[in-house]
Amino acid sequence: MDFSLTPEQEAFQQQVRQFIHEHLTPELSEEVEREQYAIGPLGKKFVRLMGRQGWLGIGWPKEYGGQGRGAIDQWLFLEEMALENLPTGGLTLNSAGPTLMRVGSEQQKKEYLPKILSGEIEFAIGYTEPNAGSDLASLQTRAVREGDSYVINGQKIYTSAAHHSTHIWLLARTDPKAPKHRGLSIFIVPNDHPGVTIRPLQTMGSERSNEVFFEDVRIPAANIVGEENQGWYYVTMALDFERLMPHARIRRHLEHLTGYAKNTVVDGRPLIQHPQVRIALARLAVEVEVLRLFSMRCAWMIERGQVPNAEASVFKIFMSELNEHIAAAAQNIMGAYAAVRAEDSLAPIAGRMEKLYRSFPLYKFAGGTNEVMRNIIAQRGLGMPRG
Amino acid sequence: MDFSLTPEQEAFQQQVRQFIHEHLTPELSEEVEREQYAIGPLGKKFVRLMGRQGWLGIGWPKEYGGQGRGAIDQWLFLEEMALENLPTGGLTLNSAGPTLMRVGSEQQKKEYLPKILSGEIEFAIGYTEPNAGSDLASLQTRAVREGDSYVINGQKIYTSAAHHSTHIWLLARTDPKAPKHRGLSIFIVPNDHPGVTIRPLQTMGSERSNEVFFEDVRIPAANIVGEENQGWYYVTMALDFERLMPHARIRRHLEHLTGYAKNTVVDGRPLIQHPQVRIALARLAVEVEVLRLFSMRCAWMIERGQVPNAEASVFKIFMSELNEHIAAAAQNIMGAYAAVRAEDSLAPIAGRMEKLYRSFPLYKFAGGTNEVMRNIIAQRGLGMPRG
Amino acid sequence: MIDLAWSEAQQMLRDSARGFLAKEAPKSVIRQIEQDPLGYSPALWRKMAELGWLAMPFPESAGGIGGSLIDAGLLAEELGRACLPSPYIHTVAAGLSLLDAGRTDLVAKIISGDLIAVPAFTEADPRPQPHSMKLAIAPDGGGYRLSGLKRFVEYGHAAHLLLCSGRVAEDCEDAITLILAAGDAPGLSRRALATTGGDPAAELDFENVAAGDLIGQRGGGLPLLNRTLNRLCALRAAEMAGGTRQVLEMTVDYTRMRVQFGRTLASFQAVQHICANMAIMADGAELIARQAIWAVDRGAQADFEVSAARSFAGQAYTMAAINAVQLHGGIGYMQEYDLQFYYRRARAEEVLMGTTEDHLERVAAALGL
Amino acid sequence: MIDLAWSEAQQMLRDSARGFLAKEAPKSVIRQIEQDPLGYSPALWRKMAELGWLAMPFPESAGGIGGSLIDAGLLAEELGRACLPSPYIHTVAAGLSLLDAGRTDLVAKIISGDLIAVPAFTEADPRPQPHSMKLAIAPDGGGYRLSGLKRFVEYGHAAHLLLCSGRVAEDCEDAITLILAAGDAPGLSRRALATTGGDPAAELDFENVAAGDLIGQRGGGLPLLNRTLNRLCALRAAEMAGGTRQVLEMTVDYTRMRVQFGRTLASFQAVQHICANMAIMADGAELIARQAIWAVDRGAQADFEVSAARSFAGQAYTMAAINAVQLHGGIGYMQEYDLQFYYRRARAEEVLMGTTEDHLERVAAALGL
Repeated sequence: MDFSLTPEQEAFQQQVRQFIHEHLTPELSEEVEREQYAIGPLGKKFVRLMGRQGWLGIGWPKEYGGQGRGAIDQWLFLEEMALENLPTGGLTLNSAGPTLMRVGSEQQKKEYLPKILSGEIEFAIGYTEPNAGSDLASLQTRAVREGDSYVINGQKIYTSAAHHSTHIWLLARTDPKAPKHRGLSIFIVPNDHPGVTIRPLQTMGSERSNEVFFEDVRIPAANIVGEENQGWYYVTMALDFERLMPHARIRRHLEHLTGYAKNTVVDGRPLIQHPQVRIALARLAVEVEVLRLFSMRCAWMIERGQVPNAEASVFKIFMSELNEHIAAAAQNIMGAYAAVRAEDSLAPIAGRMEKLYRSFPLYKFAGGTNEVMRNIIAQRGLGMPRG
Repeated sequence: MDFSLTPEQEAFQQQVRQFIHEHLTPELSEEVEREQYAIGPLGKKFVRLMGRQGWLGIGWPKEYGGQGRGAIDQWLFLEEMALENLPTGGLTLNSAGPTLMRVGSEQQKKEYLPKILSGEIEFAIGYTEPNAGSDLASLQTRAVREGDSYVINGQKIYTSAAHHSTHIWLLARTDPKAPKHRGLSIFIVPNDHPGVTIRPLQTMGSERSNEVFFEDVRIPAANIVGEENQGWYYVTMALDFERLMPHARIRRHLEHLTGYAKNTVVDGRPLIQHPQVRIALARLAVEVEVLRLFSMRCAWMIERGQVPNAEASVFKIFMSELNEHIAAAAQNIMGAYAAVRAEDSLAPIAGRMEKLYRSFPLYKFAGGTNEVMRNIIAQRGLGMPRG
Repeated sequence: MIDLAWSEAQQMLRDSARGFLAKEAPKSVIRQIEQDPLGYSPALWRKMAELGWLAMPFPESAGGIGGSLIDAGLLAEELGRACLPSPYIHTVAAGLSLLDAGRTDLVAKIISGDLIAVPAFTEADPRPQPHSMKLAIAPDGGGYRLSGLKRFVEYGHAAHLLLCSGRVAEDCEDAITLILAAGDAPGLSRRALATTGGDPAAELDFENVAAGDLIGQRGGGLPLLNRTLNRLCALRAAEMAGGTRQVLEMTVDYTRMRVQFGRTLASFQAVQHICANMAIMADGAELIARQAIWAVDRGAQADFEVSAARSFAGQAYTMAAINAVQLHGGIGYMQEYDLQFYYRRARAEEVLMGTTEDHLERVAAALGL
Repeated sequence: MIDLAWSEAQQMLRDSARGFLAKEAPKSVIRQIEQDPLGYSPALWRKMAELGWLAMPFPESAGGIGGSLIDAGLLAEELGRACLPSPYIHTVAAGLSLLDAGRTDLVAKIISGDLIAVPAFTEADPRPQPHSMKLAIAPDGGGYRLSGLKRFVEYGHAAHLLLCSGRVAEDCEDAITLILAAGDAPGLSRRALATTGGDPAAELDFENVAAGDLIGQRGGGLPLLNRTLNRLCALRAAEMAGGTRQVLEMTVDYTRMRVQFGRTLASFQAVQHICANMAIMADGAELIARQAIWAVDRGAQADFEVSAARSFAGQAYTMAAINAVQLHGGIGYMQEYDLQFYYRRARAEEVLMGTTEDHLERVAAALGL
């Protein structure tokens, strides 16, 4: 039972901090705070910089230009980046890239992997459809083989990265007669391909998301990833690459709220001295610590060759509900000021808590609803019967 | 929209208070607190007294010796009694009695109704079995017709009143071949009948409950209530008589806890002046008020001829969870003293909060589990689909 | 006599109000209102006046319809269901207090729809408690001048008339004075804050502003301050109860229609249980809000009923909105879908005019704790 | 290097401990112990000593096995799973502090199973914070005499040796002194309180009791007090984590077996979701408790880790126990069924040696809030 880093890991952590310290400008900081999940011009520049300096590939095998670092190192990296809300390449690096390594053609590996590593290529994940959310396998976007091409028709929704990515990593139905999990395939579609239309969706959390429409989009057959009709299997496999999840963004939220309580005087003394405020913040600090351990547990399991499954769901539920707890505590601590938006000069701590209230619901349903996650914990973690 | 009592109702409420004031001795008070749902010797005396003075039958039709009062009057009565935790005849009065009025034979009405009203006869409800809880209709106790008798074999469990009642109001299977809801019948079985064995069960809440075993219990065929195989229908019908539920017991719990906070000095001032204690108690007071309104709503619906269904489930869930909230708040407010049992001289407020912690679970699963209650609210109240 | 149902006349009022709002205040209109710096729709306000909504709670002797606060509460529930930003509850609360002070002249203008009057009580410490109200009221000849800051005043930037609470320096420490100020008075700077709810709360900066009339006695404003607060917060509770109910109904409807894994969402037990929990809160909010309005209408000392209602309805609305978004998933989170209006409004309403905890503290005080 | 698994040796220890407790401490034995005024089983205590459990955390130089607090934590988890009342964690915590103070003589007796030593810190205000500790320590010749009250001292009525915290009147205000007292010292009245948990907490009344040796410097007891508290509370967190896990497993097993409406309870989505919530809390409690023990074992300043663990494990255990009873229904509520031991113990452990809120306050202090 050991909770400490090795000296090498500590040194690496220092390296990451040093890198961030050198390159995190106030302007970039401001941009990432404003853009959230989108990546603005400075963010793009920063990603390219990371690419040049090799940071994007720290977890990739050396044969593909990565550093071949273990999961703990990757986790430490993600934690430091998350603390500053910095982009890390996301699913392009952790999902599309590794999938290409495993099942992509030689041509695809040559074409995409180096550019992913350098930050030039970014994929938007095109899975969800208006009628295929939790029940993803019921998606209806069709890809029909015609000679050396596939012709794609359909619609994707909540394609968050579509407007700043270069390609769509598309899941489409290639065999409508097969059982619904069996007839799906993955394709790479350039965003600027004829017939692809990206339409903005605004969320109440002020994130930009997108709908993507495919109208007779004809792509070379070589753009299929792996084998035809194996898409569901690849998606599932890719999920296993995504189980490294940092907790530090929430830690930072709590630091901001705690700072507010230290610096705001009510009834003649700082809020932090009011017992109910102290208890509320302490409770959140404990939950953040538990979340850190859940996050560490996933990294540790991957490091030793296991796939966190129920454990990843535990993290995800706890993380999303902790966001909600922080937003709720902020309301009690900040009162009416909790409702002032960042664009108003009166907004304390840059409106972060106001924003958090509007955005925390996202975490509870996106990336697998908490209800589905609870099913996973019960069925895979506790061995209870499948629905 | 009116939340006030009529002058007649207020006068009646005063009458009830007067009656309680005259007859509630400290000894009785102490006994009901100790015995909880069981009825001790003083409680029995008190029930007989109520019977003599006509209080047991305030809601019964005049033709059966009752006062024929409306649901609001009955509710006011139950509230006042609940505040002092006094027995009111329970299911004998509200379930068995009215069922007999509707479907009992003339002989049964003559034999039982007057004695129910006088407090001489009390039924224990014998429905639940070890393998038939929420799914009551799957019960296995058999009643076989043999000539002029029925012969009963089987076992009941959690028969709370069995040790202080005079009869069992028994639900048993008379037709094992019929669909499970169709082959059930209700019987009246005297507790002292040969073949009936009552065995005590102790609960962790310190209530006494019972198992009742039936071994070749031969009762006259005339002891069947209503028609054979109509038992499920009668049980369901009787549920409609039980939807008058007072809230005042919880109000009294909160009064005790609030009193503790007023009278206990910590860090130089009464607990009630500590902000987190004030907020916690105020929150509970609000919930108690909401519970009162839920209780009032059921009474009002019955008064106007409606059957509260989802509304009764709303009350039941809220009531049971409010007990839990009070027990949880007590832990924070009282600290280690919350764990001292009544029998210890150190126990504050007579160990009520300690006891509440041990007994609140009962309310969450008994009388229909909260899960079943939520199904009812969703399906009957909100029109969502049945399982 | 206990009667928890709307009267027949009230049911008609409710149906007509719901019809009116469905037709005149669809979400497209609300979207426009949220974009408009004014923060409400004068055209709709005029129509509401024509429908008699503003006359509703005022006695016939003051030109009203002779309804009660209960009728206004019914309308507040419908406004909450429609999620329409409007200074209705504020103007009703301020108007009834002006009536208490004998200002039938002003009430007449409110009834005709020509005067929007709102309470301007909260300041930099936005708890609606007297000791946080520090607006300086300085005697100046026969009148008074106002200096200081009001903050989080709902519709304060658009109102014609502000019912302000403040203090005269010479008066004893806990003396509150109520006084009017014109919305366009020289020296008064007003700006709408950008808030979660999109319903406008304003910051009002008084720089030696010539005040209007005193309302009630100088230094003796506390009882009327409290009555105004009770009216406003009871109506707010009703508005929140309406929003809670609406959000629940939208969610049940959505889950009955949305199919995943070959079944409607509504058929999943987990979904049913979440909806059941929402229903419990919605029922509780409705009952306790209606009781609060009834108690205020009766003229009783109703601090407990009102703050109990406001705190519970606040929790109910937020809880329901959060769960509604969860059960809707992605679509419920989109700006173009209607649910987000309720989600944002729930938060804003839960913190304006006192947070839920502030009202719990008021409950504690009312109970003598 | 991060390693969240037990070592192979620890797995063997765990398996053997679980086997031992299953055989020697079934619920029938625990039922007897709860009836016995002594509150623990001396026979089992002796066997635990023979198994080396008491030697476990002590270095070989002191006659121990040279394991760590982590091994003791593992055993605490198993004791929590078995729900066995025993002064194990108290004696380990007190023993390690006696070792810190160089008292290898006493440690040797602890290891052999001949000496039960427990911390006696809490008093009438039962928060385990220095300013609530007022036991008067009066110099008397070469020694000291003790007067005052200790309350909620777990196993205080049965222990041979009490590690007491108190104050010498002449010392400065915040000086804490640790001092020993024999359990059978003349003038010391002891009685076990009747508590929810059935695990004995005692009231100790000191009337001019001749004390044993000082532990550490007079007036300089604070650091060791804190270290003892951290050891005890970290082990308590582990015990609670074990109880939480056990309650979860019992519930999953029960729901997989119990059939209602023709299906196992475990197949209902509502049941699965409740169990999933219990699992989240159980996992969190386990991780944070183990981290706390690891941190204490390392000798780091671990107030945050320990009180975070204790507060979270407390919430987890209570939450799990409540939900376990709910999913069991009637049977889980019966005195004769095993679940009630855990349900009662969860509450008692959540309030002894500081409530969850007391530990949150300690978290706040540790974070410099």
